[in-house]
Amino acid sequence: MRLSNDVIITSLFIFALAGFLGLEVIRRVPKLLHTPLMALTNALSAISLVGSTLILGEAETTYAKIMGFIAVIAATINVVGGFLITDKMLKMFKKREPAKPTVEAGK
Amino acid sequence: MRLSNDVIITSLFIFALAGFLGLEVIRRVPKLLHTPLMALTNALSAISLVGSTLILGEAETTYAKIMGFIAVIAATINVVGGFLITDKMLKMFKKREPAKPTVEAGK
Amino acid sequence: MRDNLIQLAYLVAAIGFALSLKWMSSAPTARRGIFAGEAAFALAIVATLFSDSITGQGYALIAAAMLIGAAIGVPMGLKVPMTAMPQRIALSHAFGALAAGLVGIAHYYLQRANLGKFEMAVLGFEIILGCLVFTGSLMAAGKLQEWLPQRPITFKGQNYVNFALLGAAIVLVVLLVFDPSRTALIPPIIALSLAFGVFLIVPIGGADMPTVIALLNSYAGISAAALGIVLSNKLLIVAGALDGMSGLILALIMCRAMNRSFRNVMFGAFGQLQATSADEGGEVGNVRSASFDEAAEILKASRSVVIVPGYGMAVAQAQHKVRELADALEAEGVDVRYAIHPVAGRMPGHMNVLLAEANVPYDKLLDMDEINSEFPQVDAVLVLGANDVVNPAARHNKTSPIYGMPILNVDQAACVMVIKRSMRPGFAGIENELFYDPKTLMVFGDAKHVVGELTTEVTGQRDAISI
Amino acid sequence: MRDNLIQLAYLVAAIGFALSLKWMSSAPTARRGIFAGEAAFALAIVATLFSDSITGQGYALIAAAMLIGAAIGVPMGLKVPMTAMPQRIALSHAFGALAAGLVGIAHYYLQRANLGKFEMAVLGFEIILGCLVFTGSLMAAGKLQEWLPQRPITFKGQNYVNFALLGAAIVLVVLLVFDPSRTALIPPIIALSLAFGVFLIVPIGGADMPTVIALLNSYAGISAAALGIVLSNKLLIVAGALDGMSGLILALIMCRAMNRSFRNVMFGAFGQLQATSADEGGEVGNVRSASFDEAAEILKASRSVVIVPGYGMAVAQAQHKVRELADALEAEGVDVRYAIHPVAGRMPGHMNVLLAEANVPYDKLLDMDEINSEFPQVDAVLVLGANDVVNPAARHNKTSPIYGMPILNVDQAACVMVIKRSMRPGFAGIENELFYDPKTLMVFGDAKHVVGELTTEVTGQRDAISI
Ligand SMILES: NC(=O)c1ccc[n+]([C@@H]2O[C@H](COP(=O)([O-])OP(=O)(O)OC[C@H]3O[C@@H](n4cnc5c(N)ncnc54)[C@H](OP(=O)(O)O)[C@@H]3O)[C@@H](O)[C@H]2O)c1
Ligand SMILES: NC(=O)c1ccc[n+]([C@@H]2O[C@H](COP(=O)([O-])OP(=O)(O)OC[C@H]3O[C@@H](n4cnc5c(N)ncnc54)[C@H](OP(=O)(O)O)[C@@H]3O)[C@@H](O)[C@H]2O)c1
Repeated sequence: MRLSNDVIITSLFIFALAGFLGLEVIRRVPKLLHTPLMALTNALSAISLVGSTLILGEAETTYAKIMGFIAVIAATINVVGGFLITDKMLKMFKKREPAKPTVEAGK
Repeated sequence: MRLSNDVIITSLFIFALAGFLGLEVIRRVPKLLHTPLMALTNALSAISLVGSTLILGEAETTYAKIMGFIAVIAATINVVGGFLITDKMLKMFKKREPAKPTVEAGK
Repeated sequence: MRDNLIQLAYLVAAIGFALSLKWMSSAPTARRGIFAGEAAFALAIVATLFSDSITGQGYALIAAAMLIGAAIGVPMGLKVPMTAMPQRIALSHAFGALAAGLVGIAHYYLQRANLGKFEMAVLGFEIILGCLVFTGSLMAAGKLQEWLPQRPITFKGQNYVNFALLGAAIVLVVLLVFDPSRTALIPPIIALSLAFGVFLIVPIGGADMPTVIALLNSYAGISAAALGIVLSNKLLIVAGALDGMSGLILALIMCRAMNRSFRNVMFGAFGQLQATSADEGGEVGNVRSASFDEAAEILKASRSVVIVPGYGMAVAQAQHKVRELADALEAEGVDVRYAIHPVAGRMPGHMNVLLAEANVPYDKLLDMDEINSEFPQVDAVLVLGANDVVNPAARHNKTSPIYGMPILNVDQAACVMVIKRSMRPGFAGIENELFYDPKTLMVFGDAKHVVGELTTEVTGQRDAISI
Repeated sequence: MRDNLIQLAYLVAAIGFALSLKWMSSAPTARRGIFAGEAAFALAIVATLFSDSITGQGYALIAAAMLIGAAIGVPMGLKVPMTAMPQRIALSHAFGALAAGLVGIAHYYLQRANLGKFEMAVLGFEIILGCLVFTGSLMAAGKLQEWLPQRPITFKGQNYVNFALLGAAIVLVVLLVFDPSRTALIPPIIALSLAFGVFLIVPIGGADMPTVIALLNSYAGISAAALGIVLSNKLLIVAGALDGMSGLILALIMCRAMNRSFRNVMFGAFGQLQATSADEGGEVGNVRSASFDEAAEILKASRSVVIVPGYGMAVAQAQHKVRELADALEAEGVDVRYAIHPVAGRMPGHMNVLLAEANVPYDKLLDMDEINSEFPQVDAVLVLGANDVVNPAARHNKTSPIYGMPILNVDQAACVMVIKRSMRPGFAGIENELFYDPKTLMVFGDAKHVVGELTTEVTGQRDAISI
């Protein structure tokens, strides 16, 4: 499916707008959250899972099937792992609250 | 030229992204500059000049010509006026600097 | 090929627009922002002119129309006084909306043979918006210019009439969607939308116009975006979306700063003098007024003075005189600052623009939040044609229409001097107990005149001494 | 019809991604951000599964593959200790890149008959990026996990080799652009890119890996966007662009905080022990070291203590013990705060995550800019496995490799205690004159152990008194 010029231009438009938007929102993430941010974007970068799924789903040739299969596995690992890590990290961020019993034990 | 569904989706994508981007950048305009901002966006809203120009340029029927003609005039007024006003306003914003002679006169 | 280049030019222009708005986020970069916007706009137009569908005669017509437009627009842009800003913006808006509406209509007539349902729906929406913004903006400009009565014009069942108008227009559009060939429906749609625009604005008080203008701006943006969808022109979509957002946000900010809802602004018919106003806010007492030299003495005697400008300064165009007074006082070693309330005046940032025009450096203009905590340390506050924004009723009088609106706590300063022409109320049309506060001195007269007098008093006396 | 719904779902998902990043801008909303991201991702996948081009067998394969992926991914996500975060992210990256690369390759084989020039160019670019990010991330993970030597592995003319590899790959892609049917060119392109990924990372010191990971993240994003362009899938484009930006910005922030350029990070082979280091920074003298109870005494005696955690705390996994020490001290009425240097540890925000894991409320973690002015009022600073980030050489020693990097001015506090295992240098491989400062006390030992001892000293003694 040869891409029409218009489709290409469209893609560029969307890329430019999304990039600009990304710049604006990410610049404002505080240092405190940079590691979670890395983890999150890492998970999002697995979006190629959409592509992999289609490749695998539509695959006729064995080649395509194998490649698609591996791709889906890999992408899934990335997204699942990525989100779990981010979630785990953020669960830990708390505002000041009464010291924990575990802590009292230290005394 | 009936729009293909894909073109419509594309338009929605671009609209959504641009809107989000607008939200992010405009939220950060300080009160100090709200009036110039109004003037600027007013000028930008004259972008329909692009549309008017095409209508007028491609017009065959007299109807179209008349409408296009008026449209181009109106849009041009809007954009020229809008930018001039904004420019004029912003020229006035200055950081602290040595008091002006005109001011000394006041003493 | 050439078409691709045009599209790329549009892409660059779109980014340029976004950048120009981004650069408006700080005074030092704002100029750059304007240039970006202008450059992007120019690029877009030039690119459009290259599209090969334009006929030879077309070019001639375009050139002619643009020249006429410029001939009208340039003087409009250059001659306008800073105080007439709001109505000028409204007017220029009307023209933009007119253009958008006409393009939509023309597009319908040219394409009606092959319009898709969705396309027709968007087109109809666009035409309605264009028309109502056109008349709406004209009304707004008229009210601000006081060609029309400032106060809201209301009659019973008004809102029903409005919704009836809008509803009818929408119904007709729906009919068009099902059969775009029903050309006869277009004129009534236009008529209804134009009428709606008028009736929508008439019942809104003149002082609410800025909010209205911001809203109309946002509508204009959305209609431009709709046009972009119909013409599948991505630049129009982007610019429209940016505009729509900007207008919306500004309107929201204004409403919040006035502690009022959209509904209240649009349908509240705000700004009629309340009959009750006189006997509001219990502690109405007798008023102490001061002569010019008394006032000047107090100002000179104080270490720190805060000037609170309001709509009155705009009306009197007193900003230059104010700057002179401030300079004179600083020459006396008095520390002078300005406290700017977010909705002082009649536009967001109204006071900032006026004072900037008078060469007041913008780092001396303090936001409400910055200054409010400091008033107790201030010796003298000069309230210059401001009223609602310093009305303590907003803090404690639950019955007051401005109750809950954050205000400048000038009553915490050692001494307050209020310059206005009379005891008449301001935009909100309510009494201001501040004027009856024992520590308040009223200095009656036109702001420009009074401030001028004060300046001569201050300087004059200094010369006397320095002899 | 169905396809439109899928496209709309993609639109919603795209906005969801943007929102999730937006909500990362403050700790309270961050969780919501994650949920938005997860929901958007789920929506995107479900929508994709509805596309009617997927065959019955396809569904079976997809299900199988996803299950396997989840079976591997879940434990990876749950089991990872906080200290292994960087390498874990790198690893997970490698998988993502692998997927992206494979999709690109598969797309080529399926579509090679009818690929446009532009399409082919983008596709080639995408394949190169995917492959190099794959091996690059693996190398990074290896170095961080210390399966590979941390220190940069360098040989003469290395950069030439690298550029040769990349150049060759690009040339082959260009050939493909002119004739996409040259299938034979794909394997070499892949091989070259994979090799390039390896050689690109090998010469980079282990401690620069976080910067590298951020960069690779940005590449991964760009390749996803490229894939989106080729498949003309708008969601991929948006997500890719967002990622690309994020990675780029993080990498820039890190470089700036280390006061180094991209070039220096990528090709500087930073982090080899400098031979000269020993005789650097003149005032090398003899070192005062303190016993645990001395140190504990000082801490208890002080009104305000600032803890400066560094990479050592991560290595020793001492964060929980630190929290206990802090609590014990606070029980003694000591005011304890944490000073977080932007590049303390080996990841941006590394220390914040570790301390958050130990339930330290994040409003006790102060940025460098917040705390630096306050050190003169601090009685005791506890430098915990930090080194470069408190090295005064950065302020005055022009010859030092970290000269110009903003540091925590702990040497302005009344007393500095440094907990580390030896006199060995940190990541930058340079001497730290702070350790020779007369007001500095070294407390040698593994951070976890030492802090534990200090806690018992502090608490133990209190019990003694309270008897
Ligand atoms: N800024 C915005 O965006 C915006 C938008 C919509 C509504 N508003 C509303 O506008 C109001 C602004 O408050 P404000 O305190 O600035 O103005 P105000 O409350 O309207 O009061 C203005 C005062 O200035 C006096 N004045 C008028 N002409 C004068 C002259 N030539 N010389 C001296 N005094 C003169 C008037 O008293 P005399 O007649 O006795 O002289 C009047 O009391 C607020 O209620 C706000 O909600 C603002
Ligand atoms: N955060 C980032 O994003 C990032 C990215 C790239 C590079 N970097 C670089 O990493 C460095 C971070 O500085 P830093 O001060 O945090 O770390 P550092 O300068 O690398 O120093 C860490 C110190 O901790 C000590 N240590 C190691 N293991 C220990 C243990 N188990 N117990 C006690 N002490 C231990 C080491 O001394 P002993 O061996 O004597 O114990 C070492 O001197 C900076 O140079 C920065 O440029 C940071």
